[in-house]
Amino acid sequence: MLEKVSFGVVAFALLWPGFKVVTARNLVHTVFWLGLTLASTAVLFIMLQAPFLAAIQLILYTGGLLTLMLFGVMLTARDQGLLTVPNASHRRAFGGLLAVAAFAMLAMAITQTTTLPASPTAPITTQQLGALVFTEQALAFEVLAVLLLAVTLGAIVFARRGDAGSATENTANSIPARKPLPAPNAAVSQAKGA
Amino acid sequence: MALSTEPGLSAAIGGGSGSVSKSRDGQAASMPTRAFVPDPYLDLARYQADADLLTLSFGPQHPSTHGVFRAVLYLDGEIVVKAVPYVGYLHRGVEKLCEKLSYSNVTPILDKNDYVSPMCNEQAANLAFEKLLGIEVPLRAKFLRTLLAEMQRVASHLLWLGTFAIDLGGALGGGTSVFMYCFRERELILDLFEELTGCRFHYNTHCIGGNRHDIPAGWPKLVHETLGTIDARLDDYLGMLEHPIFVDRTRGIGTLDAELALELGLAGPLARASGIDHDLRRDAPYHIYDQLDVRVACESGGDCWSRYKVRLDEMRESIRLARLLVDNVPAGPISASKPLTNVTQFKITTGQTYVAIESPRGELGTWVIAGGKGTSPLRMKIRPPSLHALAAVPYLFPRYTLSDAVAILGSLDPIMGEADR
Amino acid sequence: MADLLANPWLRGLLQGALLITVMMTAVAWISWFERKFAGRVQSRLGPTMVGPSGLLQPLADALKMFQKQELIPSAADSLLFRLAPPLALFLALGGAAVLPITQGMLASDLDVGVLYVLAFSGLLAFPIWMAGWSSSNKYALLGGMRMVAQGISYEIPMVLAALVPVVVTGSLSLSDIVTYQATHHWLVLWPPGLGLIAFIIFFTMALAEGNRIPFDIPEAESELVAGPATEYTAIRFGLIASAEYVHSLITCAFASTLFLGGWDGPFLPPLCWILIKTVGLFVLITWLRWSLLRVRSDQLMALCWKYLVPLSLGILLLTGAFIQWVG
Amino acid sequence: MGLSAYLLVSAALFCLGVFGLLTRRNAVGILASVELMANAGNINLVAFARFNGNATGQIFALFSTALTVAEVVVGLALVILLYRSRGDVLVESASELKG
Repeated sequence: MLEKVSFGVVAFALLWPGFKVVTARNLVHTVFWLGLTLASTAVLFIMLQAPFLAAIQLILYTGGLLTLMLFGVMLTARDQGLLTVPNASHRRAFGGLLAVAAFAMLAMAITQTTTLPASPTAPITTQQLGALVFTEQALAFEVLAVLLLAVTLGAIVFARRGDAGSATENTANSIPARKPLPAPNAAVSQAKGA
Repeated sequence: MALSTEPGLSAAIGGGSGSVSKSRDGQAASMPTRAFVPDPYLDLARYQADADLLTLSFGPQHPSTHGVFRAVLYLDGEIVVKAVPYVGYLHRGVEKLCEKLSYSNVTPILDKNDYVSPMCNEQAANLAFEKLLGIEVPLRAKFLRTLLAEMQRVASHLLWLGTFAIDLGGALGGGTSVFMYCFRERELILDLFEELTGCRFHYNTHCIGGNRHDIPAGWPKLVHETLGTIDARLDDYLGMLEHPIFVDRTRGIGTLDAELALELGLAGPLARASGIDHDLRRDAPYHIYDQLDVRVACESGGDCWSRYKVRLDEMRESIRLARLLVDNVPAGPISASKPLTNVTQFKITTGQTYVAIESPRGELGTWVIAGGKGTSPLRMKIRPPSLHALAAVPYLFPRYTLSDAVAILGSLDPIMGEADR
Repeated sequence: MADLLANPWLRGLLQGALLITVMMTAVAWISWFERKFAGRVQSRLGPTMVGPSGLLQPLADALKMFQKQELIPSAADSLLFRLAPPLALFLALGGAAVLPITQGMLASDLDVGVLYVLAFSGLLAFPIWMAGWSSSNKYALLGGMRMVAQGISYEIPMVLAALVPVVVTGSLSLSDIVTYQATHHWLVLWPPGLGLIAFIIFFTMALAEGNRIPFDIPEAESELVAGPATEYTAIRFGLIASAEYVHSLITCAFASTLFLGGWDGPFLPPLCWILIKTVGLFVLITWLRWSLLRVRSDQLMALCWKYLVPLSLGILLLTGAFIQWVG
Repeated sequence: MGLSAYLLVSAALFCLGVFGLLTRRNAVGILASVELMANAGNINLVAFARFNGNATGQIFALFSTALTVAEVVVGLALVILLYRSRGDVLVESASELKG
């Protein structure tokens, strides 16, 4: 009973912010609700006996992603007009229909599949995970590392290009270079003369 | 000084706590005609095109504007692209008020100008009046005035050091500790002033012709003890301040050219920190400074660090001078004029004069035109060093971060009571 | 009663309530201690008026906070503005759940305790940012942006330094780490040298995370008035302020658990030892706070990215090598 | 709770993401919707791992988390580029395929 109630609470805490993510007008609110969704997912992971993934979800997903999103919002939404773009109303009916249809289909598939395992097995320990990453999945791990490197470089290249462009555009009215300080003695005579 | 605000700029100047909208005004980023740029890494010219700047009203009510100074900062992220200073929030019309007051009544009003070093205000005005009246101040009064001026300089610089530490370290941290120590020591000097004049702050001790209060018994010994204590404790502050964080926050920050300093009419510690070896106490001596060997502190960096160094050296030099003076005060009368019985005692009908002294903040000048009925100045103009220091703000702030702007403003040591008058 | 306690949910609830009460009481007295300490540092007395030597001052402050009028700026984003302070306190308190206070005495022995504490304290940047952004005040906004920008800088060296004990003990559970230290060496001394450097990196970055001088860059009273808390009044301000104290306290307990042996120590009972270590580290934080100046945000980022990230990575690698070949 | 309950929640989250993807006009909003969908996928992976007793599911979720964050990095870099060239972040603006 208690388990059902708590699952219901977590599911609600997952889906309601999820709903707000797609409907909130304000972009910052969107990011905030997304953060709540991701945090609730971490709770769901704990209920699924995957505490390591829950912690990773909190650190990497919620922490890292939220930071990124916030920077994205703050760098692009300079005023309220851009911060609160309404959703495309003409696509709302279509999108809603499609989403509901997709959900109906998925729900039907889930409820009518009889071969789903009914009860959970022994929980997977963090040690098991660690061993797996560095043995069986080592290649995937390495590939992921390469991908992350590529992403880092790509993001730097993307973000820098604009900078370099605008800096070279306006060299005509740039400010003259700083003059060196006059020697103290010269300044004295100048000051005394004045 | 390029303080004029361009048309259209005022629209962009928002309040500090208004909406978060930012200026899209193309003019917002135009720079003062001359910019002395310390760090070449930021190309200010690009902001001519891209004016998506955050307009921040820095002051008049802000913890570190040293009173009611206001600067409108145009920020790109943390970096100040343009700064427009606004003064006048503390304007009380002191100079106009002086035209209504008799010469002997002007002194207490001027105490409120530079409220951190009131002695110097009194000194500058009374010197001018005495010059117009042709009164020769007795030697004892000259010594006393010089002594008080040097002690005032120590007190003033102590307050500056404390507030500068707060600017760098916050009101809830190490900055406050230095601030508390500096105030503790400044209190000692104020105690001495209180014993002499009966007041801790607005002394009204200088009068035309000399001084109002004579040295009480045992006072010189107290001066010796106090200044000795302060001299010893200054080393403690240095130990507390001169660590890598302080050095990184001040060295190379807010570099002020000697040329710009001259152009803006800066004097005093600010100019001396920029390599201009100029001190009125040595170069245009008044009182008995011509008999003293004033060692003028001078640095060439022009940055916050140099200004800090200059003020510290000045403090030590002032302590030395004060201890020298207090031993050698000659006997004699402390005033050339009779005790005041009538406020219209002094009459000057013609003539004008300008007298400048070296206040702790620089050249503090008083220009008096006598005339009218002769019992009060026809016109009076005060040249406050703080106002000239604030003129450097548009040149010093850009290209530094907001944190540096606070440090730079602190190092300029403006007193708004004096700048606005 | 006994069968009520057997229910894990009710027990969790009770433990949580107890933990929150203990933490908030501790925060009250620790704030009194800090003010007293600051007073001594600055050659003044600190609070003296309320209770014997000002001991009841935190109570008076709390009462004052509750009584004061709550203001919400008309331009503020009401939802986020209201949510930020409780969220900050929640995230700050969240870390306390897995801290082993003594042997077998902890609210919940999570398999991944280290990650859990790091996750909660790392998320603390967001309520601060929310507070800053939603206030619709430019100073607050700048403070919030500083917090987020600072957050991604300190997080990496901090996590890497915290991984050194994990690598040595081979466990992410805090109670395992303490048990290892009780039976082997304290991790600040082991691996020799490396542990100490890791501890220093961790502690420095914890200062940045807790907005403590010299890294209280988001709050920066002399620059940003009060940073993200500028527009907050009354109890909402109190919640933000106490969140910072809670966070500092939990960071101290966390650091002493990771590096200083937790409840391990001779003669005295374990509870005393963890208290002594936590309070000792808090005194260190306070001492630093009242004697140092503030660095600039770009200086902090340079410190983190240029020096501490490579350094902590190197420490981690060397620790791995040490474990493999020496110990 | 049975596996189907988790799967239903994840399906609902996925469909919310689909809805957001179709109706959002702001590029950052679209990225957030994509995050919802990825998150729903992660829940599926972890749930199946729990009920099948197979640790690889969790490993997949771990990798997918890292991948999604990487994807957001690139996505946001593109959004910022879009903003720089267009002055806004509406996806309509990006419909012309020239700079």
